[in-house]
Amino acid sequence: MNTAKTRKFKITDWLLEIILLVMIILFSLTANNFLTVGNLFNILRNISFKGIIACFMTMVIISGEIDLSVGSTVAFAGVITAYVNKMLLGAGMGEIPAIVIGIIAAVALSGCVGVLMALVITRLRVPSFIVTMAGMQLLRGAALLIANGFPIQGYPDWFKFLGSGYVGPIPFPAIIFIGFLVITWYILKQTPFGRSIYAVGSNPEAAALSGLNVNRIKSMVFMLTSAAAGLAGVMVSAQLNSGSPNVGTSYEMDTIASVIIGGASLAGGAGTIRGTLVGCVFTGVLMNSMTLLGVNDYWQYVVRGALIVFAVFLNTMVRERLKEKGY
Amino acid sequence: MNTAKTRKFKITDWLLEIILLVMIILFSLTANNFLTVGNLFNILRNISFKGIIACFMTMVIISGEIDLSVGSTVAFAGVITAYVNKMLLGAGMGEIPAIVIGIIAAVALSGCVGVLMALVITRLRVPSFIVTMAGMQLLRGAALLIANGFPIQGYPDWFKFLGSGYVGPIPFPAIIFIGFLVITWYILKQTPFGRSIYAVGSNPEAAALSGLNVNRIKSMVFMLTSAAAGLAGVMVSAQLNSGSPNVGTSYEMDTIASVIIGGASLAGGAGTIRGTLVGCVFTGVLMNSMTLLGVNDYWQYVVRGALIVFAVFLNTMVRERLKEKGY
Amino acid sequence: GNSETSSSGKSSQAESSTSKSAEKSSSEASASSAEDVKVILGATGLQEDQFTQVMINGYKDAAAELGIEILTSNSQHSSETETSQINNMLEAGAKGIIIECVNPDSSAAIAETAAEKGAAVFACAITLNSDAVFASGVNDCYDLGESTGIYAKEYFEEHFSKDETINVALVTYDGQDMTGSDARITGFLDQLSDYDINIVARQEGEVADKAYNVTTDILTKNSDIDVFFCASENGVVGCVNAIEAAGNPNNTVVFGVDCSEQLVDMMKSDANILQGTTAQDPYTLGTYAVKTTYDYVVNGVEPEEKDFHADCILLTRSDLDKVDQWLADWNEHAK
Amino acid sequence: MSKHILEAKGVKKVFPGTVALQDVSVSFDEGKVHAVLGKNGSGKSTLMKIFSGVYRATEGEIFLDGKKLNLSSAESAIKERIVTVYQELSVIRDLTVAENLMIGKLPLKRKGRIDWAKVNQKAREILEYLRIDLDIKAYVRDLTVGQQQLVEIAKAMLANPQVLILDEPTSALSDKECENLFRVIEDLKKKDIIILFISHRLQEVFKIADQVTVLRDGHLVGTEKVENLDSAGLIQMMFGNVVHNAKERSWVQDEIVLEANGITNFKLHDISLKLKKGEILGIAGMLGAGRTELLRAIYGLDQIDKGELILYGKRMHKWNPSMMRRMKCGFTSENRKEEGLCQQLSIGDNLVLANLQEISPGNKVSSELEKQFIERQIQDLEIKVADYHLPVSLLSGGNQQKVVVGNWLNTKPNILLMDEPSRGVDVNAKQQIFQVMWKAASEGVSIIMVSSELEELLEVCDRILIMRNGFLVDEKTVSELNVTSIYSLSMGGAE
Ligand SMILES: Nc1ncnc2c1ncn2[C@@H]1O[C@H](COP(=O)(O)OP(=O)(O)OP(=O)(O)O)[C@@H](O)[C@H]1O
Ligand SMILES: Nc1ncnc2c1ncn2[C@@H]1O[C@H](COP(=O)(O)OP(=O)(O)OP(=O)(O)O)[C@@H](O)[C@H]1O
Ligand SMILES: [Mg+2]
Ligand SMILES: [Mg+2]
Repeated sequence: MNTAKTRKFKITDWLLEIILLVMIILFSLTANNFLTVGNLFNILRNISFKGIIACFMTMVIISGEIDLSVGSTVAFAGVITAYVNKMLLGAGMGEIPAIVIGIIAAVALSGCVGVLMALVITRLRVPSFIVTMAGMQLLRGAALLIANGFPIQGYPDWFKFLGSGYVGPIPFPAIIFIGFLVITWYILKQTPFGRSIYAVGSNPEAAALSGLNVNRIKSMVFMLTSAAAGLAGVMVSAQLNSGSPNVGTSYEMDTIASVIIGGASLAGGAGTIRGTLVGCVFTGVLMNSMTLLGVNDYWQYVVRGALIVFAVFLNTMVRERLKEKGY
Repeated sequence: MNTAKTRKFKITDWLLEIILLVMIILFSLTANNFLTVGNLFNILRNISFKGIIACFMTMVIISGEIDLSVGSTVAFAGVITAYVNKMLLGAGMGEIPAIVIGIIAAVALSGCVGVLMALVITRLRVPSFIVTMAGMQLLRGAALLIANGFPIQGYPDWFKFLGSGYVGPIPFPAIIFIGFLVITWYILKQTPFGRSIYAVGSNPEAAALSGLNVNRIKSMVFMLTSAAAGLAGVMVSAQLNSGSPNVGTSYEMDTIASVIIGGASLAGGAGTIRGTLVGCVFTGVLMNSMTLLGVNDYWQYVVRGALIVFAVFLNTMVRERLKEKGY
Repeated sequence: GNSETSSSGKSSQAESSTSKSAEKSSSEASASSAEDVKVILGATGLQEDQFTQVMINGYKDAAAELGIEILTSNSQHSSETETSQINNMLEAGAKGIIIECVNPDSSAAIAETAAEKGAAVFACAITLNSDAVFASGVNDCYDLGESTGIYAKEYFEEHFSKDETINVALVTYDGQDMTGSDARITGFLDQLSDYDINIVARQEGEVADKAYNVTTDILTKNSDIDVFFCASENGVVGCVNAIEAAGNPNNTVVFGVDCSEQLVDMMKSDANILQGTTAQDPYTLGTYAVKTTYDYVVNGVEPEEKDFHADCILLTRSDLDKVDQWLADWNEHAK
Repeated sequence: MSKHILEAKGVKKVFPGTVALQDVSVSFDEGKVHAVLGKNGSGKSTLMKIFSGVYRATEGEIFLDGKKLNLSSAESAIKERIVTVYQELSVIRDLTVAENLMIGKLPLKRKGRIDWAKVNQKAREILEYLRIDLDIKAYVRDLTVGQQQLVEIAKAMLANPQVLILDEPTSALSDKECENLFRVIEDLKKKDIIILFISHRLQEVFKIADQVTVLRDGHLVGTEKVENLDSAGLIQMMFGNVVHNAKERSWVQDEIVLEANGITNFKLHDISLKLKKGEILGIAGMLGAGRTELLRAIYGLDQIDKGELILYGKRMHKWNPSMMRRMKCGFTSENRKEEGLCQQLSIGDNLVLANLQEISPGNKVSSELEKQFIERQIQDLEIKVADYHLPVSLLSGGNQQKVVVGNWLNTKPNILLMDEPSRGVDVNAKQQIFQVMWKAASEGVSIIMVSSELEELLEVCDRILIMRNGFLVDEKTVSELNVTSIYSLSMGGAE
């Protein structure tokens, strides 16, 4: 796990990346403007919000759980930011403190919801599928109630930067995404906490017997994930210049899919940030190039579905075959 | 398992049913018209389509897999039925043969898709989450393409009966649902195939070592589930009097939730038809009474989410407590 | 001044139609007499967006005024959910059902079921192709597209010549509701037939965040897009923000359908991207629906207009007063 | 009629990175018990799995009665009536005992319906025949490891085998059950069945086997009649040379590090014990006596209804495993598959599972330290690994057991609770583990050890407690005991 660097290059270790590369080359040849710096950064920007969440979803899935609430958390956090901001502005507070407090409130509240869900999952032993599905409903309901169904306005103009600004040629959300990739990679590979997530997901009994506090580890993971989804929500609302209760639908499925394309298993114990990154890029490239190729919406469904299975198939099956042959 | 009859009544065995009963009593007291024969049959009718699918989803989940494609299969099958029917009518065929062929085509094609997905899952060893998610996309795309986005019409009038007819006071779909409950209950409890599903989900390696053909069993389960979803799709399209490519969204999540509320585990090996029935009724009653009580939409989300967690919590936690005390 | 005539004109029209029919009070379809039984109406809306919310506010205000109970629910673009919910309402004793239908054709079956069970069915906001409907009050999707299209034509006359090719991209909600989405687009494009329109992309953006991504992709594909047409408010929000974030090198402009506070801000913005949109008047539709249904059910009054078409409210950068007026009305009804 | 015979000719099996078997040609005939022996990782289980259709030989062929077998799955082997009890438990936890016994061949009534009466009757019969006392309607998940092992054995018997392969069937059994098993094996021998038997308990081999076949590092060393061998000769065949160090002395000090008073729960009745510093305390008892439950209760894994625990003189409140871990107390589970190891994770990861804090100064995992910890155990316990980055699931059973023990030795504990620490470990490795235990004791570590092998308890421990049916019935020093006296004490008979 920690020592890939010391070993030789193995084609089976890089299969998913190779598949992705082949796909990118194919699209470069067929889709106009695909292989431009602008478009590549564009893809990166498009995947950033889901990517941020996917980093933490990787942890959730490694720990053997699932989190369906992230999409609603995105909407919830956006609404909270906008609501708090508007309220504080209304109370005469300055632009900057109002929005900063809004962001903090949104991320903190999201994190708290994560902890609450984790408590129900670990203490009351309700399956995470049910708890986070309920969380999904609750948070969506809360967002709609707070916003009364309407997007909340009132951001200062510069706030957009968080969602759609650029630093040089690089989109700001992409920078955050890359930051989170590094952080979560570090956590999972280099810290005892990260290592325990694998153990907890692989065999909770063995982990508990080894003195790991399974409940605390799972709670941490859910809290971090919800907080990250909250942050993504803040950024989405900055991008759209309003806190809308309707955004974030399908985020849960999309992020879980990216994580699993990246080689994680819903059974827990397996998964890497590198894989998740590839999974995110894979889906991002697919979406982007379908549009660039002008593929009909309906065909997009079909092509996307087929390509995802195909890629995962290549990755699992071919890897095994190659391994047997000693590559 | 086979001998519940010989054992005494245990409160822990009936906890979920008791929770449901308490809920029904509460709603009877608060919601006008809740406890009328008409409304109870209405609830039964409302849950029938998803219920039919949930019976088979129970098998999928017991076998340790997941099927996200059922919602799209519902749309796909409806569109196929309507399309084939329209085509054959256009070619001068009689009303009855046209529609019968349409139904057969729809159910058979859905079953084939199930088999295909199962092949990819078992032979190519791609996780079912990914395969069926891709299936979901593919089938939705296919439905939209065939129908070109618009509902296909042209059913004879009597065909509605399949979706919204009544036999005496009992809705026709409810009869089919009850039929499927009995059949799947029988399969799971009384046939070697059913017991093998538990074995395969509980410990696939051990099942294989015991001489079970794990791949064949899983393929059967996926095929049956897809075919059942296809049949439900035919009935939904009869109910709507057209084959619409937009129906069936969220069926996958709703059915999985019912199955899990009923006590099944996503890890495989556990689950019962009785539990699934309770899960279906539970969600059906919740939806119905929210409307009857005139609860605001946004609050509905919140209440529904909270109640589901609460019920599952009671069921798992209280059961354990009671069991410890020897009930 | 224009705005006042359009929005208040219509509501007065609605009011007059109900009051007139109340006077007539012939009772042919009457199902019950008013006083002793509490009248319940049921209404289904499509989703949790602002449009439905304002329409529900219309329902509720009208119901409160009439002293009746109204049950509302949300079908989330799902025909079966709609069917279940209407069945629930019928069981709850609703004497009238107001449907903002998921689909004009596939919602017909449940409308007929409701009618068979003795409820009066009113199609609100979206036409429902069924004889079971006793009356409807809609903003026709084609009309909405047409209204924006007419303004777009004016804009084109100023900015483009007839022999130049104009690149147009469409942001739709085809997957959610092809019928409505397509009608809006056709309504829009039909007005521009004099021009050499080149459709460079047609992509789904039914939610704002997706519309944003789709727009950036489309802009990458063709940097020389002149015009975006977005078939819904969500599409406009995502699209305009994306164009603005990209710096809008080609001075692309956007036309839309539906309106909201955010779209008003966009029309006022110096970025000069959103040119015009056509607002509907869901509040008027909502009150009209409840009052008409009540009159029909309780007083047996046939509506004067079987197919009431609410006015399309064209809102553009060139008439910001009207925009402000609209927003004021909107905010009043939004609470 | 000629004798039934099972043969392997030139069998080679290559796993990525390992050659598990090399040019193995051997034949087993009917009416005999063939013991297959060799140290951990020598390829015994691999050879058995080739016979039972789980693996395909990379090279070479297998024959039954001269007919070439082309086995593609366990199913196909079962069709040839080659039936296997695998080393790693493969019961189905979510089914009942009766269903486990008959899954894959459930008898039918008309209409494809299971004939439950017949199922139950057959299950009862076979359990009676094997003298196993189990509720056939109990769920297997509620059984102890030993009971699960019995279910597997019964299941194999029910399959009407032509070839019966038993891969360490006794490793989780205590003497009484072993006796029963041997009695049945003697019975089967008369029925022209080919029986293959793997065990690391040499006394069993001498008791039951007629012929031994020895593997070493994937090569066939040879086949020999049991009469022609003594224990030294056998060990010579398996290992070459073995150093057998007897325990030199006892390191018990006066200080009491652990004291349990009146521990009572669903299984245990008022158990009290004291553990001294440097002491190795053995617990003996029959299957189901509650030994595992006692260790679990002390370690905070099972709830207790009454009783107290005092560690280093401090009374514990609501203790749990992570607290115990912080108090430098360790626990090795008897069930390595379910509780001991994270199967997907690498060997290395499993060796530092309980040590994540120690290898992470400043909360960052130091790969340097990690490597040290891992390599020390691999060396001390002679774990046979090609590369410790490989998943632990690829190790042979005995080597997995060493990883379980190594994980805890790495924590430098003060107290170790060891449940069947030598389960499935070969004679040589057992010595290594004992050496390590003694060394630890000499450094002041206290150990409670549960073992079903009485000789082993006598060899390793200072003092032995005897449990019966959830009660602590006796306590003796090693010098007061011998194998027969422990046996009769745990059975409840007089000495
Ligand atoms: N699936 C596998 N993949 C890779 N290597 C394997 C696999 N199975 C076994 N091995 C290796 O093959 C060798 C032989 O293992 P095997 O399980 O046959 O040993 P064994 O003689 O049964 O040992 P024990 O007495 O410990 O059970 C070991 O080095 C083991 O690590
Ligand atoms: N969680 C539980 N709930 C109820 N009964 C249990 C539970 N776990 C074990 N038992 C029962 O307790 C009894 C004692 O099992 P225990 O594991 O203590 O035996 P043991 O002496 O350790 O034997 P083994 O050699 O099998 O490990 C068994 O009959 C088992 O069925
Ligand atoms: Mg072995
Ligand atoms: Mg034990």
